[in-house]
Amino acid sequence: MSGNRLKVQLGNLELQNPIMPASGCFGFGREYSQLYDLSQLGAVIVKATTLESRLGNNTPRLAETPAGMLNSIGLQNPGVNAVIEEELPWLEQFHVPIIVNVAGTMTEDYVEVAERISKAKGVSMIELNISCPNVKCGGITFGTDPQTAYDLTKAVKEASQVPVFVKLSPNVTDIVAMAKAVEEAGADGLSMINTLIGMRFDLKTKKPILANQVGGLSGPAIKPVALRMIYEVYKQVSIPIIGMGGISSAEDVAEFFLAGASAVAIGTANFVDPYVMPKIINDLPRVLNQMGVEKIADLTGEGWNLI
Amino acid sequence: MSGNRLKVQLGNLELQNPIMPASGCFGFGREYSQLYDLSQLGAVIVKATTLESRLGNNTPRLAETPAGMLNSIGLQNPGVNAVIEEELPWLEQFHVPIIVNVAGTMTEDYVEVAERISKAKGVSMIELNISCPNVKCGGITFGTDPQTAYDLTKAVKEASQVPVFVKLSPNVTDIVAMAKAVEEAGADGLSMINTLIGMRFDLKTKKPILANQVGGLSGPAIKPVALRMIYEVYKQVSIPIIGMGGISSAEDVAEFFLAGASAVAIGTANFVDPYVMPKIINDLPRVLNQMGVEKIADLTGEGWNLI
Amino acid sequence: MDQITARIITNEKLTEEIYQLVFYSPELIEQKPVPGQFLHVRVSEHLEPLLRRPISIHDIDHHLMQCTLIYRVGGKGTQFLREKREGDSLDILGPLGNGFPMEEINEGEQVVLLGGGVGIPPLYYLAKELVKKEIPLTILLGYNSKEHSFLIKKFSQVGEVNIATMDGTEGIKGTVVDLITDYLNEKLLQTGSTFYACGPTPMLKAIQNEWLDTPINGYLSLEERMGCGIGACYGCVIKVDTMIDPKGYKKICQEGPVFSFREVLL
Amino acid sequence: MDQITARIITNEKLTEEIYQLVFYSPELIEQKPVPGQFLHVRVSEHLEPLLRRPISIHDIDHHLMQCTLIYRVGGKGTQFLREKREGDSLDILGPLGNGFPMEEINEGEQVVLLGGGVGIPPLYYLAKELVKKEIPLTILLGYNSKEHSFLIKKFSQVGEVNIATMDGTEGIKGTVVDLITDYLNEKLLQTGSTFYACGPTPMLKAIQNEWLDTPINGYLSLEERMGCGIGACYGCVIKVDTMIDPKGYKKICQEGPVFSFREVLL
Ligand SMILES: Cc1cc2nc3c(=O)[nH]c(=O)nc-3n(C[C@H](O)[C@H](O)[C@H](O)COP(=O)(O)OP(=O)(O)OC[C@H]3O[C@@H](n4cnc5c(N)ncnc54)[C@H](O)[C@@H]3O)c2cc1C
Ligand SMILES: Cc1cc2nc3c(=O)[nH]c(=O)nc-3n(C[C@H](O)[C@H](O)[C@H](O)COP(=O)(O)OP(=O)(O)OC[C@H]3O[C@@H](n4cnc5c(N)ncnc54)[C@H](O)[C@@H]3O)c2cc1C
Ligand SMILES: Cc1cc2nc3c(=O)[nH]c(=O)nc-3n(C[C@H](O)[C@H](O)[C@H](O)COP(=O)(O)O)c2cc1C
Ligand SMILES: Cc1cc2nc3c(=O)[nH]c(=O)nc-3n(C[C@H](O)[C@H](O)[C@H](O)COP(=O)(O)O)c2cc1C
Ligand code: FES
Ligand code: FES
Repeated sequence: MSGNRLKVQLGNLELQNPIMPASGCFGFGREYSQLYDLSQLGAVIVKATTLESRLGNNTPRLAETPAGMLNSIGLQNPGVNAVIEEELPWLEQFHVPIIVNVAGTMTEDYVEVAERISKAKGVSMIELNISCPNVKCGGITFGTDPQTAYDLTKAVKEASQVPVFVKLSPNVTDIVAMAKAVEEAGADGLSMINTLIGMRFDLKTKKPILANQVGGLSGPAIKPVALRMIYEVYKQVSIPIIGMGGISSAEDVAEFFLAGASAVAIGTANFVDPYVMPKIINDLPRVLNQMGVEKIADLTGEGWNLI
Repeated sequence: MSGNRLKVQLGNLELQNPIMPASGCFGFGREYSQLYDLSQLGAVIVKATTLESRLGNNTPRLAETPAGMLNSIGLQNPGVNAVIEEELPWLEQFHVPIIVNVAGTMTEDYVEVAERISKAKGVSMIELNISCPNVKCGGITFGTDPQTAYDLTKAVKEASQVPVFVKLSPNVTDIVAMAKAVEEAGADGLSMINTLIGMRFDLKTKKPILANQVGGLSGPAIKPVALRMIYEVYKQVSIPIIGMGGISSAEDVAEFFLAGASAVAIGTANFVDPYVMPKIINDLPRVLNQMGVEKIADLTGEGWNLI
Repeated sequence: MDQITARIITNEKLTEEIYQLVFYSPELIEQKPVPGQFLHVRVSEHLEPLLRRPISIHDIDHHLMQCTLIYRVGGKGTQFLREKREGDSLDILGPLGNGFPMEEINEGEQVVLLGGGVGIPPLYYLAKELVKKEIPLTILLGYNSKEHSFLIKKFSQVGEVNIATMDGTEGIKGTVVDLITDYLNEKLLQTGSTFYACGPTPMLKAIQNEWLDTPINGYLSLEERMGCGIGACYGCVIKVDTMIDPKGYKKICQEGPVFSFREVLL
Repeated sequence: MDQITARIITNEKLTEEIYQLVFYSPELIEQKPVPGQFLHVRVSEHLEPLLRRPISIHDIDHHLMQCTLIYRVGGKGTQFLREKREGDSLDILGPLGNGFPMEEINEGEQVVLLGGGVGIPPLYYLAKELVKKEIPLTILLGYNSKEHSFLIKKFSQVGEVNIATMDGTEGIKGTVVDLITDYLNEKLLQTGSTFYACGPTPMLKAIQNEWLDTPINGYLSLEERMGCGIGACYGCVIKVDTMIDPKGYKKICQEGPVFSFREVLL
């Protein structure tokens, strides 16, 4: 009944609804599939995938903050081959678009992962992770310098057989410059935002709570920053944006659309309420009705309509 | 009894305790003085002061966010002369150090305000606001480019007869570069952090809630970002840091000290609990006891003691 | 003005959206709150929702040392307020702001009250005080619909009430402004007559337009999003005629929420 | 595993810090939770505190369809949990993880339980199940002091209890590890004997060191800060011997919280 109202486009990719899990918060889907049918989702973004398997950082890897949390997982994953052989074939059964988050240390391994993954059956899109705050080398500089981001995006675009969305880091002075750089390099879209860098201390030990000292801040706390960055970027680029950062309700989704998102990803909120995504999908028509809007796609960027 | 335990130094300035209001959240002290005796405070940082009086931005100027708030006051203030003639003489009666937050549009007006204010009776320190996100020109670029920040700080230092602390913006890629630049320019200390830039939308009007569209995010939500920036900067500079960003309890104060603060400022929490500052001052000895620490000053930067 | 912990007596539904909360607080009553003043209410002890909510004083029972608030449940904060139960404590900051000026009203003079939606509750305490002075009241109230209406009976006991609803299900169809008749204008033009209005900004603006070019005297109670509630944060300013205040603005929480209707630029 | 809304029966203080919460939930009991499994408990409906809290199952009453949790009030989340009252609903995700392996224990074999602090509660449900199998239990419990002790009586009904306290106010002065005697070691060396330990990591590490070079067989229940609680976020990993698992790590929430004591690198 409401199917049509929730349809959105990410370039050529059509999603039955705009709701998908944010990378790293949903593994490869196996766990949440024990709770509900993943075919309800608009798409699935899987965990960051690197060339070799990675062990990630030491524990503690998580800390709680006011209306948010810190993580320093450090891109732990089984490596691209295991993902292609074991995870993707399993995930395909749900017939929803699969978006693979690709990470690396140097251009070469990013390119190699992108090439292999984009050929894998069932992969609809690559989300190029140039912004993970939890790995020491590589990742982070790609995410904060427009030229480096441009070069990497270009290289990955050339290697990929599927559209490439670039996931931007919010830890920059000029998010618009980053967005424009990767658009110019051929990015098919943007994912915004990754986590802010933060930390907490343990008063008992007098040390940082996270073994890695700093971690990525996610959850409702960062929502206003995400909205602002999407809003600023939306006006300056012509590629679609997957919005994320603290979304935990259908109202939040509407705010992200107003800011300029064409679809959204939900991360931390899954930990709070494991059914949050199907709940939001069911609740969206109510919010659209309240706003007097027929199709959610019509809301994208409407917040710029200032008169 | 506990007086001695809470004493801290900001360069040559001794404070009876490390608690002071954050600029812009306490006016010039008149309002909160109706509730309690301001002489209990470690110091008072007053509202941003500019050369001419300013009307600030249109309303709405405030919005609520998860564990935080947005403001777009826009440096509304009566101008430096009115501050010197009407506000400071009144505030002097409490015999606590007065720190004046100085803002401007061009180097010239910053310098002029600094010169005049630093000669005013009772002013102990200038907090150089290079980071207000709510004014269109001037302020913000000073806060995001190390060279510009260096030049401004140097000019203001030359004009000022009192120590100059530079208030840094968190909306930068490299906070350490900013901190080092202003230290090199002669800054006597740092205030960290000002607000993150954020926004919210009103689903009814489909427009940004704030008339200014974007505003500064403050409150508990930003605490992990503030702690991380102070922690990173502490190791790289040798000037003291006034920490701020979401502090609302004595435990929060201890965390900021562990990160590297030598004193702290409290903003948004005053709106939630108008007595929050005297309450924290009274509560600090309990937290020090629990941590097995005699003097709060001994905690500064202890979070770096990782072994 | 002080921060006070009060004890809730009742917190009950008046309409689908409107709730009435009564609390006991000798500390508040001691401070002699006047009509038009408001309280800055902390709705949760936790960090979410963070900010206090400004709510006007609807009524004071000096004898029982009780204060009544009437509020509309809309967003997150008022949803929290709705959850409070008898016996719970309520953290209030107040009384805040300046009330409706009443000193200049003398016996026999005319007073007109105009209220729209949740602008209606604070007029009741005002009405009661004016009735004590034996001032005859004309009371114009506007609601969305009959179903959304509240307090009509209570106001009928203190003056002559006229109702407007947007859908015409009670009284005339239209807004409070549509209740302004020639007869009423004449009343108001009598020396010493005064109006007091509280409601959404468009309503207040319409009233301002209606009477700005007349010699009529009156006051508006304004709303704005608030941070501190006491004048420290400059969050809630309203532009004012620089002929009246050279600063060009006033703080609604501290210098308002009630202003002369000629003074503010809406 | 599912998200369940349970109804709280009681939530009461056992010691200054320790609370016991009993809730009714046929949905949970239906899923046949086993000793060593835990629940991921939402302590507030709001955004603060945000994350769920992992709490072990202390006991299950299959007949009354009730489950008991015992928790220490420390930080913000457990403070919220303490505020819950009879009749309130409790949002739980569970049962999660794998329980203590018990299949291989046969009648007449020896079992030793070692618990420290809030590691003690989950051992009780385990003890009850073992008693059903008529396994004799030696139970070593460690507390900070007599004042901080809890559950001693309950455990005494299911086995032979030995106590250690840090200050010597009850039992011997020292930790659980100090209760390990030669006699106990001998018992454990008998074929089929097994120990189960739950408590702070330093305690588990000491136990690991104590027995790693012996043929003794046993299990540790680990703690780590958790996000999802179901294996999706990789927040709660523990390094494992690559001889046992070539991945080099396991997820405590999903593959634990109970591990063979030889497998994990603490
Ligand atoms: C002086 C004054 C007196 C008031 N008296 C009453 C009264 O007696 N009864 C009543 O029902 N309402 C009154 N209001 C309006 C009331 O404050 C808002 O309806 C309420 O704050 C909305 O909170 P919420 O949690 O429902 O909405 P949310 O959307 O959760 O609020 C988010 C933020 O916006 C602010 N906000 C949202 N709407 C308004 C508004 N219309 N005015 C001011 N701030 C707003 C909130 O205070 C909060 O900071 C008064 C407002 C003012 C300024
Ligand atoms: C599998 C498992 C079973 C547990 N069973 C019990 C039990 O039966 N009884 C009991 O009292 N405690 C148990 N714990 C520990 C309990 O989860 C923590 O004490 C609790 O989460 C602390 O929350 P807080 O709100 O008091 O502290 P806060 O400091 O507010 O917690 C902040 C964050 O850190 C996490 N955290 C803090 N301390 C711990 C810890 N020791 N272990 C895991 N996460 C932590 C919290 O979950 C939260 O995410 C168990 C932990 C695990 C992993
Ligand atoms: C535990 C955790 C792991 C994450 N891992 C990744 C990752 O591997 N790759 C990535 O691009 N983003 C990762 N993120 C960031 C999220 O995808 C998302 O951008 C961010 O958390 C903001 O959304 P949220 O507030 O809804 O969680 C991770 C976030 C969390 C909380
Ligand atoms: C309403 C408001 C007004 C502010 N005005 C100023 C200002 O004039 N100058 C300035 O340097 N910072 C200003 N700030 C920033 C605060 O001083 C402080 O850096 C920031 O709010 C973080 O602290 P908090 O989270 O404790 O509020 C303002 C903050 C708020 C909320
Ligand atoms: S709310 Fe702070 S000045 Fe009015
Ligand atoms: S808590 Fe998420 S994997 Fe264990």
